[in-house]
Amino acid sequence: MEVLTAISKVGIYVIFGVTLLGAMMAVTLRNIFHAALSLALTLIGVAAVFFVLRAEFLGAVQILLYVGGIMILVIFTVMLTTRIGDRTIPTSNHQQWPVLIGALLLLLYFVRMIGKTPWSIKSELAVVSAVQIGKSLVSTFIFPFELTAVILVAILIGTVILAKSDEGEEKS
Amino acid sequence: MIPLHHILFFSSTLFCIGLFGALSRRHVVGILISVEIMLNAANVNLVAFSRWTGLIPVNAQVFAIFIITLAAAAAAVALAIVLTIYRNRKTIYTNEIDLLKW
Amino acid sequence: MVNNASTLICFIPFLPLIAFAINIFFGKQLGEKSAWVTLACSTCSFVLAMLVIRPVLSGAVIQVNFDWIVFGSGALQFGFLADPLAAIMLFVVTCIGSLIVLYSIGYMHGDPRFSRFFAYLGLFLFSMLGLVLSTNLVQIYIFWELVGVCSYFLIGFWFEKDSAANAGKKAFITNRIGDVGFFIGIALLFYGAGTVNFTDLTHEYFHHHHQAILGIAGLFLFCGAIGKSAQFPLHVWLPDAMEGPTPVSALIHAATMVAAGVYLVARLFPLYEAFPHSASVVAVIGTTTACMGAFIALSANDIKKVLAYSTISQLGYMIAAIGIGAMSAGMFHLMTHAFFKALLFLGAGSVIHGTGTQDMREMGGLFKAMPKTAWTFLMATLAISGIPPFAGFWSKDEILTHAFLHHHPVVFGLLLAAAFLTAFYMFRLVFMTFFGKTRGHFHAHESPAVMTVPLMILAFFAIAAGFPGSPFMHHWFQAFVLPGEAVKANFGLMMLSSVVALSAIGCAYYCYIVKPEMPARITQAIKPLYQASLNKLWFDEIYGATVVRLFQWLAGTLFLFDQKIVDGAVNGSARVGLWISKIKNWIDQYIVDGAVNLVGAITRITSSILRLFQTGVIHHYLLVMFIGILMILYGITK
Amino acid sequence: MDQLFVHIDQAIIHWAQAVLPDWMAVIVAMKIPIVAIAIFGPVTMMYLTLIERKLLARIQNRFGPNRVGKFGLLQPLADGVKMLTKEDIVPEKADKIAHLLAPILIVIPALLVFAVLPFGRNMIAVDLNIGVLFFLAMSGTTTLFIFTAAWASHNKFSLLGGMRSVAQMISYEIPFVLSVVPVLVVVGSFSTVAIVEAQPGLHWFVFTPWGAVGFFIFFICAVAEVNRTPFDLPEAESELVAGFHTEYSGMKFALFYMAEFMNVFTVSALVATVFLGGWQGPILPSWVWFLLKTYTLILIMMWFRGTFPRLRADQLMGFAWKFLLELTFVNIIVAAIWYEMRSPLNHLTAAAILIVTIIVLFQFNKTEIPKKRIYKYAYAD
Repeated sequence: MEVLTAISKVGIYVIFGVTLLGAMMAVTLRNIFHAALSLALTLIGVAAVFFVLRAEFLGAVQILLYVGGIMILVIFTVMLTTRIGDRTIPTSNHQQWPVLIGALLLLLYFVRMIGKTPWSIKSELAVVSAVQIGKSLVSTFIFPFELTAVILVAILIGTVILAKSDEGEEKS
Repeated sequence: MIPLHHILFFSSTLFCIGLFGALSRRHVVGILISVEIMLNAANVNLVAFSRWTGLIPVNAQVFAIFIITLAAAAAAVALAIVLTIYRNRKTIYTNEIDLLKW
Repeated sequence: MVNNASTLICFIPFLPLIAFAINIFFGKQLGEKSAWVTLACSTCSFVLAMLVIRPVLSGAVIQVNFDWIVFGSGALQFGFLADPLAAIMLFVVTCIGSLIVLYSIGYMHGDPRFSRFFAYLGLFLFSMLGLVLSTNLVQIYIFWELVGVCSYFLIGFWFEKDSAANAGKKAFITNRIGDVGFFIGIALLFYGAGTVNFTDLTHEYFHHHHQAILGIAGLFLFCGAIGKSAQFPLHVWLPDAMEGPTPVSALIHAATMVAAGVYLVARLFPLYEAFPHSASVVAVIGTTTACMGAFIALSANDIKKVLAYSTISQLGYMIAAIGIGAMSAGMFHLMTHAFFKALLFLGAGSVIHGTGTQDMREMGGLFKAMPKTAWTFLMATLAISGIPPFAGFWSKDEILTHAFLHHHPVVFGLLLAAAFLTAFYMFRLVFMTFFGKTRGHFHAHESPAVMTVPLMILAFFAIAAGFPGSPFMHHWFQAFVLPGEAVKANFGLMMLSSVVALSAIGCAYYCYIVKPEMPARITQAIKPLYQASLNKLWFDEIYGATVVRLFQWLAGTLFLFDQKIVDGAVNGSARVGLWISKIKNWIDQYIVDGAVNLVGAITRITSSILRLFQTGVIHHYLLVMFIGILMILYGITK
Repeated sequence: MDQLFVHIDQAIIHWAQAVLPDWMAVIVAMKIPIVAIAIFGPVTMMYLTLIERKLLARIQNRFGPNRVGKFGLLQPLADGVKMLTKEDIVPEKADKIAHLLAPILIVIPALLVFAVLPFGRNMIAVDLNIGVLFFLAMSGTTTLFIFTAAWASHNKFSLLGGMRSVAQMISYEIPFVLSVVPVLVVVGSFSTVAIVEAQPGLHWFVFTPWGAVGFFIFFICAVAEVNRTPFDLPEAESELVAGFHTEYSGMKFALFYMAEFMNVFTVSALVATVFLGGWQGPILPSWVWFLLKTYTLILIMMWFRGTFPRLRADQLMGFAWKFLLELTFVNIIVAAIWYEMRSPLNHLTAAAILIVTIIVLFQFNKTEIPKKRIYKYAYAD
C-alpha cells in the first residue's frame, strides 16, 4: 500500500507542477491567446488541487465558473481586441526585472513566514460537504449572499451599459 | 497526505507568479489574467486552511465561493471596460493608455 | 371587533391615496380606465368605513396613535380617531365620494385630463378622510391645507379658462387668510391648554381651566372655519369656485370640504360651550351668513351660483346652530345637507350636461326631456326647502326649535326668514329650469345611467336621511352624537316652519308660473334691494376697493421709497467704494499678487519635478504600490 | 442478469488479487471502469454515426449505408480507417499548437463525464457526491476547446462558427444548469446515484408537473449544448462552410466528431438519469432500462435533425433568455412548493402555476410577424 500512497503523493506534486507551469506560461507567453489558454490550464490545475483537498464542490464551481465563464470572456476579449495578424507583439513592459526580483523577495518572505508560524493543525482533517456550504450560505452568510446578488445585478446592468453606449456612439 | 506547508508554498508561489505577471504585463488582458491567478492562489490558501486549521471549516469555503463569484463579476466588468477602451483608443497596452497623467 | 376596526381604520384614508398614486403615474396608460381605479378604492374605503362605524354605533371609540414628533415631556401624535362625530363624517364623505366618483365617469367623459381628474379626486378623498379621522389639531391642520390644495387644483382644473384659474387662486388666497387665524388659534390653544388632542379637550377640561386665552384661541380657530366653510366675510371664494367641474362643486364645495369648517367647530364644541362669548360670535356670524346667502341667491341667474349661495346660507345655518349650542342639530343638518346638496349639484350638473348652458334664463320646460334628473332634483329641492317628511325638514326644524326654546329670538327670527327665502329661491330655480317653456336653443337629453344612478341613490338619502333624527326614531341621531342632550319635538314649531316653507313655494309658483311678468315688476319696485342682491352686496367690489387697493398703494409707496432713498444710498456708497478700490487695486497688484505669484511659482517648480512620477501608466503605479507593500512587510517583521 | 457487469468486474478483481501484488490489484480495480469507458465511449460514438445515417436515410426515404458488412454494420470501421489514413492539413497561418491541442482536449471532458453516469444498479465508475455538478462543469469546458479550435484555424468561417457556438452554449448553459436545480432541491444531493434512487419503480420525476417542465427544458438545452439541429448554427454548412471545424481534416476532424457524438450520448444519459429515473424500471435489468431510455432520447434528437429547420440566431437567443430562463426560475420555486405541500394538492398547484407561467411567457414571446415587404423601386411605373 505504501506504493499507492507514494504514487498519489507524486500525483499531487505533479498537479502542483503543472499548475505552476501553466501560471508561469500565462504570465510570460508573448502570444496573449496562448497565455489565456495557459490560464485555463492553471485554473483546471487549481480545480484539481481543490479535488485533492476534498473540496469537490468548490472544484466543480471553479471549473464551471472560471473555465466555463471567465475564460470564455477573456478569450472573447482577446479576439475582439486583437487583430488576427499581429499575434506576437512584445507583451511585457520594461520593469520586468525589478518586479521579478521583488516577487522573488516576496516569495522568500512568504516561505520564511510559513516556516516560522506554528500552525495549529487539527488532529482530524475537515471535509466540507456541499450541503454544509449551502446551509451556511443561507444562514450565517445570508447577508453577504444577498449582497452578492445585488452586486451581480449591478454589474450585469453596468456591463450592458458599458458595452451598449459605445455602439450608440459609433452609430451616431 | 502531504503536509500543510507544501500547499502553502504552492499557493504563495502561485501568488508571486501572478504578482509578477500583474506588474510586468503590458497587455490589459494579461494583467487581468495575472490577477485571476492571484485570486486563485488566495482560494487555494482558504481551502487549505479550511481543511487543516479552520475551527469552522465551512466558512473558508463559503469565502472562496464569494471570491470566485466576485472575481467572475469583476472580470465581466473589467473586460467590458477593456472593450470600451479598445473601441475608443484602438489600443489595449497600458503604456499607451496614459491619459491619467497630469 | 374593536381591535379589528383599529387596523382597518388605517386603510381607509390610504386607499384613495393609492388610487391617486396609480392615476398620477400610470394615468396616461390607463386612459378612461383610471376612473375605475379611483372608484374601486373609494368604494373599498366606504366598505371599510362601514366596518369601522359598526362598533362606533354600539358606543366604542376607536383610536390609533403613533408618536410623531417627540419633544420634551410630550409628543405630537399622528393617528386616527373614530368617535360618533368622525363616524358621521366618515359615512358622509365615503358614501358621497364614491357616488360622485361614479357620476364623474359620465360627466368627465372625453376630457383630455380625465385621469388627472380622478387622481385629484383620490388625493382629495385621502386628505378629507385624514382630516375627518384626525386625532389632534395639528394633524387636522395638515390635512386642512391638503384639502385646500386639492380644492385649488380642482377649481382650476380647466386652467385654460382665465376665470377658472383666477377662481382657484381666489379660493386659495381667501382660505389662507382664515388659515392664518386657524394656525394662531392652534398655537394659542397649545399655549393655554398644553395639548391639542381632541380626546383631552373635553367638556370637563374646559370647565376646570377657564382661561381667557382659550376663549381667544376659540375665536382664532373659528377663523379657519370661516375661511373653509365660506362664512361671512370670507365667503367670496365659494361662488367663484363654481368654475370647477360640477362633480367637484358637489363633492368639495357643497357636501364635504366646506363642511370641514362646521366639523372643526363641532369638534371644538366643548370649547365654545365653555366660552359663551366666543359662541355668540359664532352664532352671529352663522346667522348673518345664512341670511346673506339666501338674500343673494334670490337674484342669481346661474344655476350653479344659486346653489353656491344656497350652500353658503345652509353652512351659516349649521354654524349658527353650533353657536347657539345645538351641536347635534348642526351636525344633523350637515349630514342631511350633504346628501341633498350633493344631489342638487349633481342634478344641476346633469342639466348642464344635457343642455350645455348654466344660465337659468335659457332653460325651462326640461321636465319632459330629462325626467329622472327632474324628479330627483325635485326631491332635493323639497328637502332643502324643509317640507316634511324630507330630510331637510327634520334637521332645519331641529335648529329652529333649539333657537326658540333656548331663547335666541333674534337668531330664530332671522333663520326663519332665511328658511322662507331658501324655499323661495329653490323653487324659483326649479320652476325656471324644469317648468314653463324652453327659452334657450338646445336639444336637451337625459344623462347616461352612470350619472342618473348616483342621483337616484342620493335621492333616497335626501328623503330618508332625516329619519334617524326625527321624533319617529326618538331623536336617535342626536343621542348618538351628544349623549345626554335633551331634545324635544315641538309640534307647533314644526307647523310654523312647514307653513313658512309652503307659503314660500306658493309665492314662487305665483311669481314664476302663474304670472311670469311679476318678478320684473317686483324688482322695479324694490330696485336698490334687487341691485344689492344682484351685485352680491358688493363684496367683491368692497374688497377690491379696500384690501386690494390698500395693498397696491402700499406696494407703490414702498417701490418709490426703494428707488429714491435706498438706491440713492447704495449709489453713493458705491461711488465711495470705487474710489477706495482704486487705491487698493494698486496695493493688490504689486504687493498681494506678488506674494501669491511667488507661492504659485514655488508650487509650479516643485510640481514640475513631482509630476514626473505621475506617468499615467498603470503598471508604474502598481510597481510603486508593490514596493510600498514590500517595505511595510519588512517593517512589520523587523 | 441485473448485476451481470458487476459480477464480471468482481471476478476480474478476484483474479487480480490472486495473481498480482496488493497495490497492483488496487490499481487494476481502479482501471477496470476506466478501460470499460474508454472502450464503450468510442464504440458508442462509431455506431451512433451509423444509426444516425440510417435513421436520416429512412426519414428521407433512402436506405443509408448498406454496402460495408451486413446492413452496413462495418461502415463505422471503414470510416475510421479512412479518417486515420487521411492527410492532415494544417493552414499555414494557423496557430499550430492550439490547432493540434483543441481536438485532443475536447475529447477529455466528453470522456470524463462518463465517470459519473450510473449505467445500472451498482454500475458507476465514481459515485462523486457532486456528480451532476461535475457533469455540468465538464460539459461546460467544451466551449473553451471549440473556441480554441475556431481561433487557431485562422479562418473567418471558423471564427464565426466559434463565436456562435460560444454565445449559444453560454446562453443555454444557464437554463441547462438551473433546470436541474428542482431535482437537486427535491433529492437533496448532487450524487447521480442518489438522484436515481429517489425515483424508485415508476416514480420518475418526469411524471411530476415540475419534472415534466424541467425535463423539456433540460432536454431542449441539452440539444442546444451539443449543437445539434435545430440549434446547429455553429456548424451551419449553408452559412459557415462547416463552422469551427472547417480547417480540420483527418483524425483531428474525427476527434471532433467523436466528442460530439459522445456528448450526445452522455447528455441523453444525464437527462435519462435525472428525469427519467435512470436505471429504474420494472422487469428488465437495470442497465437495459438505462440504455433504453438513453437511446430513445438519442433517437428523438436524430428525429429532430430529420424534421426541424434551423433556427435564426436572434430566435435562438431570444428563446433561451426570454422563455427558458424565466420558466426555469418559476420551476425551481414550483418544485419547492410541491415539496412542501401534501400529496394530491401539490400536483394540482404545481401544474396550475406552471401552466399559467407558460401561457404568460407565450403571450410575451409571441412571434412578431413583419408586414409583407414590397420593394417599391421594382415597379416599372
